[in-house]
Amino acid sequence: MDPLLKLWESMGIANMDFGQALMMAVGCLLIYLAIAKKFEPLLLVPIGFGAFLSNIPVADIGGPNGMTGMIYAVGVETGIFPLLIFMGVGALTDFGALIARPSTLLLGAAAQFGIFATLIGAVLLNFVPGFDFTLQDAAAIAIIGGADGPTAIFLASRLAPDLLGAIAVAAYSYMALVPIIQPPIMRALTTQAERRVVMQQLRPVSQLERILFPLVVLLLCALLLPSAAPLIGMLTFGNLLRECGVVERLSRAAQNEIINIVTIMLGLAIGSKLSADTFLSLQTLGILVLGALAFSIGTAAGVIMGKMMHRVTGGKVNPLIGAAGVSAVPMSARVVNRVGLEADHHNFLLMHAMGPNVAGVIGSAVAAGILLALTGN
Amino acid sequence: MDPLLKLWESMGIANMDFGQALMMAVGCLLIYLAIAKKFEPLLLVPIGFGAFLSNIPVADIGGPNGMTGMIYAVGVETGIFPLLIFMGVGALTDFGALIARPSTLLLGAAAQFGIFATLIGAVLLNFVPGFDFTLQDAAAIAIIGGADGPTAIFLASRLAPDLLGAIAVAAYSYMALVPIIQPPIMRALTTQAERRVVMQQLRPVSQLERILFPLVVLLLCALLLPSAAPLIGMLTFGNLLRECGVVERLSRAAQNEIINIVTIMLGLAIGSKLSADTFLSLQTLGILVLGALAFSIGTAAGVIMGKMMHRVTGGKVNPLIGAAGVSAVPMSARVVNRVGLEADHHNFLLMHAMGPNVAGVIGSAVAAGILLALTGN
Amino acid sequence: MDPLLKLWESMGIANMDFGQALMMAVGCLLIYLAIAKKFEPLLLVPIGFGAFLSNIPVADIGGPNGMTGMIYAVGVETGIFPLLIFMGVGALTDFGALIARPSTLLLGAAAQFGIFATLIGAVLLNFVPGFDFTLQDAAAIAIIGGADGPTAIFLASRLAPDLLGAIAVAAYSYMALVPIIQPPIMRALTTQAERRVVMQQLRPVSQLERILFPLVVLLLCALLLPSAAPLIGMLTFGNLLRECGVVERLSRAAQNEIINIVTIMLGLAIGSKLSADTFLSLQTLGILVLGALAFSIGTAAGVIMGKMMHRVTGGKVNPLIGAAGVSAVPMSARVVNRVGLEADHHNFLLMHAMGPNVAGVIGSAVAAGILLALTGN
Amino acid sequence: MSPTPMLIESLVIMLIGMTIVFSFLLLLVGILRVMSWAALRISPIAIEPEPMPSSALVAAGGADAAPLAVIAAAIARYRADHAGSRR
Amino acid sequence: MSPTPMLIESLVIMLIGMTIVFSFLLLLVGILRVMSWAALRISPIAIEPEPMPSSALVAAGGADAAPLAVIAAAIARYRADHAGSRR
Amino acid sequence: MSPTPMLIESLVIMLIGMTIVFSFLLLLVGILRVMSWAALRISPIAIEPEPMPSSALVAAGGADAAPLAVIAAAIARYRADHAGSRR
Ligand code: NA
Ligand code: NA
Ligand code: NA
Repeated sequence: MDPLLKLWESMGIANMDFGQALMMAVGCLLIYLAIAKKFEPLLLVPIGFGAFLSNIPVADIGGPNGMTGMIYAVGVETGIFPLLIFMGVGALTDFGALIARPSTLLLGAAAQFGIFATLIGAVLLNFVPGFDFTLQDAAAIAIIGGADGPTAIFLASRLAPDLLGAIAVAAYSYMALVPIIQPPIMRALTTQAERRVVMQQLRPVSQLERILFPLVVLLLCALLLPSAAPLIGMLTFGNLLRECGVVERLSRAAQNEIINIVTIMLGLAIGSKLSADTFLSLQTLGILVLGALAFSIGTAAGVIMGKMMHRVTGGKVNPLIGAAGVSAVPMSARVVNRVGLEADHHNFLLMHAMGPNVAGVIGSAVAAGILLALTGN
Repeated sequence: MDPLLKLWESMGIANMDFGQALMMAVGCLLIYLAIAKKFEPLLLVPIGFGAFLSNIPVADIGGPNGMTGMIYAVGVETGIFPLLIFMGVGALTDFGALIARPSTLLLGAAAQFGIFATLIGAVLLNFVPGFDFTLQDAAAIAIIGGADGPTAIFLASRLAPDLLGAIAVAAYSYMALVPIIQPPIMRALTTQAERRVVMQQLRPVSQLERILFPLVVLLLCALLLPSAAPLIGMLTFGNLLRECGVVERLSRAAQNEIINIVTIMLGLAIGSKLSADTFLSLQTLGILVLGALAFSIGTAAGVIMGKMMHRVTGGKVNPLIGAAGVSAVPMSARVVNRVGLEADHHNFLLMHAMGPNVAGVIGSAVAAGILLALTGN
Repeated sequence: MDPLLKLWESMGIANMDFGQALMMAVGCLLIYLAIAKKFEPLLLVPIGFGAFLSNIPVADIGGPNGMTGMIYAVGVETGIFPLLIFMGVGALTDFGALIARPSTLLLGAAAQFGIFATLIGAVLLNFVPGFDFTLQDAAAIAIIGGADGPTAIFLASRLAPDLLGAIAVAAYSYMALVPIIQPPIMRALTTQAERRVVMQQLRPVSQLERILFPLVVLLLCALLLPSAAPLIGMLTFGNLLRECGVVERLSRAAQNEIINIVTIMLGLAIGSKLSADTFLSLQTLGILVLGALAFSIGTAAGVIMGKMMHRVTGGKVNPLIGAAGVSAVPMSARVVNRVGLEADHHNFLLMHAMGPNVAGVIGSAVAAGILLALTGN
Repeated sequence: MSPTPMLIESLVIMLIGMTIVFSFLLLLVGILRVMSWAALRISPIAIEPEPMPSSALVAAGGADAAPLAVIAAAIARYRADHAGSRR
Repeated sequence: MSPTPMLIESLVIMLIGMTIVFSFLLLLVGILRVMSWAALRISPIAIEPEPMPSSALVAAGGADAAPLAVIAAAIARYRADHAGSRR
Repeated sequence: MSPTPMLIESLVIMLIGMTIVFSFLLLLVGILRVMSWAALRISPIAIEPEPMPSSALVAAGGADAAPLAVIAAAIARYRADHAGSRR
């Protein structure tokens, strides 16, 4: 009978291929990790669900006329969504610790070594048969080392849209894994004495400094590295809304309504890039390996820079706070605090780690700008 | 004088045709019903106002360059708005009663008979001179029987955009009229003894069940009926945000910001489809008659299935709760409760009617998927 | 070396022209005025920041593929953003004082003389070498006299998009300067005795009147001046949401989420029109001069009409409240109150000035409609 | 367009414009009076009978942050203060 | 399409449609039973063990403003009232 | 591109990249110092003079829901606790 056949042909089980089934399982896995293991649930629940939805056969929800596909085109292809999230990050972030001790910016700089080392790593993988990353691909993969979701999504959507799904998943997964990845590296590179260093209290920061800070950062970025201007611009815009004290309404909108709405949409949209043919490949495996490498190298570089600052300052800096330079705000600052407490039960490093932590956000936005300027077309 | 003439020619009274005036009156009537009679005001105030605005002569606000016309193109033609509302519905709905007693799904299934009977009705109307519904039109009209606003709008925007205005108005109006339409049917089909049946308390539901529920529903939908996947997908996504317990921010955004903003926009956009040439026609009269039919048949089918479950379970099920299967959440559950209290002043059926009520939402989304698969192109 | 050169060529300092540097400074100035001088910070912080961002060399954030440029295309070119803000204004405005004393509408009418006088002024400027405003330009500039941000942006985006940046900046700046511009004019035109007039208490207003008000205003607009219908329509829609009492959720969304989100986006988008070649010109100087003129003439016309009503009513009307007719809600009503208190320390005019103040909003939307009908194409 | 005819056109626009603005708002005054008269016949006792005197409201001032919200807030506060006996 | 074949087609759709709706939801009944059985084995003590009796909830009624929110609110209130001893 | 020249290019990018990152942030260190010095000259008494010691904040922990909000909340709470005497 005609309609019965029509119906059967429209059924999922009649059309599902193995890849789709596997990707639906991947979506469920991400949801499981998000809920049960608290892996960055704000992003991974929508991404996982988006992956599930977008891989439902026949429905083509991730396609150009499907819902997640259209959201992708409007919000991710244009770069608007990650930028709006970055505005929210700026509005939620207190840069006080960084203003009080600007030298921690160097820790945020050092940790970006993870990014560039991964770039080399991705290019080296091309010597392995089966891998064929372009330089753009490699740069997009490298940014995972920035440990900063919106930056990674922004750069990947510009340089390697096909890899966006895998890169976003890797970035958020490793950010969730920071408490597991970082401590052994931190312990291996520091002595017990170094980990016990008690740091000086941070000085108070005036409101004027807080207001000038975003403008100064943006000005420097505009002069030196305009390719990072969208990212740094929205970050500092959000922060200015927060600190200027006269637009409370807008600051709240950036911190809540906008970031929440956009997070839902962004997650679903990223899910639409988690299709079997791009995700279930050797490439993804490579990306996951490189991502772990990136976080590890970034952590190590940060800690080593911390040790150098420890020496140069005559022992005033606890090298552990260098690990917070990878950003992964505020997870890595909490990890620093925890590892610090292991060494001395009265040594709270959280506020001190906040400086390098937010410095890492700026650092990886700068690195993203460099990669965009040097590999983009 | 030239500018005076230009001005006169730009005036509303110089350009208004009778149809526009009548449609502005229709808009006012909808606003009146919404405010004075509490007819689903959240939708009918914006729809009524949108109809008024879109029928203002010269301004062409509902046209392709007008505000409501553009909102329609972006949000309704793409299907995004009803889907986002459905996400909000999912985030606002507690499926606990359904999980505790899955058998009430059958009541939600039976009530969908209203949809398919109305499909026949719409086709039969074609034998009356003056009516000329296509099969797509008939399917879009039939979905009114689903008693579910976003589903009706989604399906109508896909199958019969020209009828969208009338269908949306009929759907929300009859949902508001549920307290008037349903009770006589419920009383006619049940005995006093049946209406007095006290049901067993519902068992508690664990959080794990609540989390698995949306995933299970979506998986089944993906396997069997992918054409319903956008609707079921967003409903279950919203519900997962609500129940998973780790994304409170996103759940609140879905329940408040997103659904409120989208409701305003959706209402205005639907208003743009309430133009004289499509709304002031015999078709609309037919749609209104068929809509009443759909609700009545759906209610009757639900109650009859309730009676069957009453017998099969040996009197454990109060047949009245079958009427809640049409959805019209939560209006029809309240009607069930009220009619139940008439028969026995101590018999509160609200929680028991919640199961079939939310089952009806799933049921009509499934029915919409079937209609889409069988009549869509 | 190739990449170094590529990097240098991508640097801001290597590409910045003088105009961009100046416009970045203008952006900073606007931010300074907004924060330090409380110049309408809700708009001027985003506008200033948007100007800074959009003038960063190389990044081209204000261009067709840049973020602020895309937001402009979606939200301002279509007129949607100013209309949504106007909806929020409607939802935030209590028209009770106007309903209680409708005659104050005449004060709101008189103050629109500022608009039309400025139109003449702008055309006269064409006799000065270096100015070459079209009639559309002149109309867009004239609307600054309406002292109403969204109306000015809406009209300018329709008639003279190139001047939009300068017009928006002038409109908001002068609205912020109302406490400086208005008092001398008010004192010069009134006697001490007039300023001391104590006005009669306003009668209470019923909810029914509040609900009918927006519909009556829109109906009149639809019949007479459809070109003002988008503006008046959204204003009255917002007000109906506020007053109808059955859509609390939507009213809150219009007053908070929507207006806040759109304000951020609108500000950034306007910033994209603050480019050196259009803003750093003699025209802008002309616009600033004309804007001051517009506010002054509007104030004077309002006060003079106040004096006439003072006489006609036998001294019941305090002429000062005429100054509130320019709108600039609620700044000018506060200024009236302050100048009134100078004359008599017990004479609070705030509530009485509210009537002309909100009348001015309607008045300038009407004037905008007229300009659109007579000069638009 | 050359300045002089444009000047004439703008003068005409001013004349027509102010006429329309005044006509429109005068008409609105009349319609609002009729509306209020009718509304008070339909529902004679005002649902929200707060008198709005020239009163303490002013202290609310402070020319800042959310201009429009200020009115709303001030009036809401005022109503709240004075409504206790009625609601 | 002429009415008569369309009528036949719509009858077929009704038949298939109701069959699928029932099959789908019947299947779901089964799967939900299995799911609940499995879920209660994995985490035997319910995390939110509120019983949902036929109770006082109804007073909440009042057919208005935010239909869907009402359920949510009612249940939330109910949980809040009854949860004191447990959470 | 074949792997080897790409490797060279990526090494160059690494070199340049780390140089720029360091230069950029080092420059920022200097500028921030100047900015703070100037800011404190203009408004010498800090408006929000909370010292930020290594303190009790940590209990706030619990690696969950809204990562970024946590910092904000923690700091806000901290300020609230310690600001009583000043504001
Ligand atoms: Na980083
Ligand atoms: Na239904
Ligand atoms: Na005005």
